Amino acid sequence: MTVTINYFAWLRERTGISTEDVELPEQVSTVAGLIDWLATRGEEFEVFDQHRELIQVAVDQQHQPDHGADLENAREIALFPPMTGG
Amino acid sequence: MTVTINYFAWLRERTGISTEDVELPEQVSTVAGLIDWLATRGEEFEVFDQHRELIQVAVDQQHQPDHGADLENAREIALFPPMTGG
Amino acid sequence: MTVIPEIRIQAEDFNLDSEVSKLTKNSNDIGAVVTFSGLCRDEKGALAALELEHYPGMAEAEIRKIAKEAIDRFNLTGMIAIHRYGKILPGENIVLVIAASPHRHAAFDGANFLMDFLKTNAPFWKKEHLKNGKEGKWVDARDSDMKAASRWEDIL
Amino acid sequence: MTVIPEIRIQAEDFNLDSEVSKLTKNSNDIGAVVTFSGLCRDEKGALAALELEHYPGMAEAEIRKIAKEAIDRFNLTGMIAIHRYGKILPGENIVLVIAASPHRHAAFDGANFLMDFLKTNAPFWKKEHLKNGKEGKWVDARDSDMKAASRWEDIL
Repeated sequence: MTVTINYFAWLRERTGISTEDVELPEQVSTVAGLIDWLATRGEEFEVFDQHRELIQVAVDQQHQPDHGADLENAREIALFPPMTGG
Repeated sequence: MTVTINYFAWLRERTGISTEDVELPEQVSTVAGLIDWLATRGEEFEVFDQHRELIQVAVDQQHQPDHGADLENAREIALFPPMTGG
Repeated sequence: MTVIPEIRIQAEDFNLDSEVSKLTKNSNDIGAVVTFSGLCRDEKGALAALELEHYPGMAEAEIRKIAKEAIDRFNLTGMIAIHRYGKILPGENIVLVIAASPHRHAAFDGANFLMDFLKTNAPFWKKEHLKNGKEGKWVDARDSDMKAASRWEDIL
Repeated sequence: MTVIPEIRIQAEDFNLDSEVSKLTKNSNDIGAVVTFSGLCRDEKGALAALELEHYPGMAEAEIRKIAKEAIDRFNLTGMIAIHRYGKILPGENIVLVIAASPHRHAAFDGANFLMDFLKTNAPFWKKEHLKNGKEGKWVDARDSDMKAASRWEDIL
């Protein structure tokens, strides 16, 4: 499955990536699985393991409060720290 | 005791008076006594008896929620219906 | 630092931006500004105007008293209240309250508190003028406004 | 009548009067307008600017969702929300929320509700730029903001 992943705030800074298209391994089917896999992608992705509990996810621009959320048919995934608008 | 009495809203309309200087009879020493006395001053003052419970009073520009309030040393008394600002 | 509220009783309309910027310019400690504008409503289309009568002197003093209480209770960094008098047409402004604070809930509470007590304690009275030329009535005070003011006694 | 909120995500500043008058002109059923302006604070004098990053598309959609909920809950007759992005200097505006209603408490509650959920649900992030040229930190989310949003579950 090919998805677009967007990174925001310090996740963007740490990974050095704003947006990328990636081919997800077949075993990645949930948000938690995605975070596990991202954390294996090298030093700049260790932040996903270190700050796992802070990481927020939106799938196709819908916020998913639960890391158990399904990624089936996802086209655009966004990863970001807790929001601080307003 | 000579005092200035101001009337507002429908008390001003009914009495036909905005402001007047009056000599209060000696026995008038409280707000309730003042309302009793005003009600005796003729037809246009009957409103003070008819709507006694609605009438609000300020003595020297201090609102007196209680009709038992003292008029001693009062210089300016205002009589008005419940306030409807804002 | 003592915060002095600005209270004005005037016939003229007001401008939101220029009033707000009086509080915010030259200040870096204001994170939140809440404004409340009260307007003349006419849902039935029968109203020509509201006429606002007030007790000069006492009107300003009462609003100032409430504003000072709001500043103390909610630690406001600024407060402005403007109340108009005279004839006010449907859709026009009647009253403006502005509360400024470092934090948003204090600014909301400060403006809300001032409006609740202004309704019950500021010596203003409204008379309706009708479009059909008939004499309108004096607006009645509302029990809900008395209740709104009393709710603050339970807080803080 | 369906009330459609106006939501804008923009770099430019806004003008309070012109935004409020969008809601109030041509309307005689609005008795109350509450505005909330959120400003960039710098109490310690160390901040050069805040930089606001956002998630285009989702930011507008999330705020629109909250605004629609506010309109339904509080029977608002109008709502506008503007959130800025990019570099914002101390003392400048960050966000504006406007709620209009026939009655004052609904307007207060509507603006307050939208701000509480905007803080926790709208995808914006703030980074500090310091005057001394050093790299500032990303502003942390606050527990108090989570609590503020959760209080609305007990109401209505």
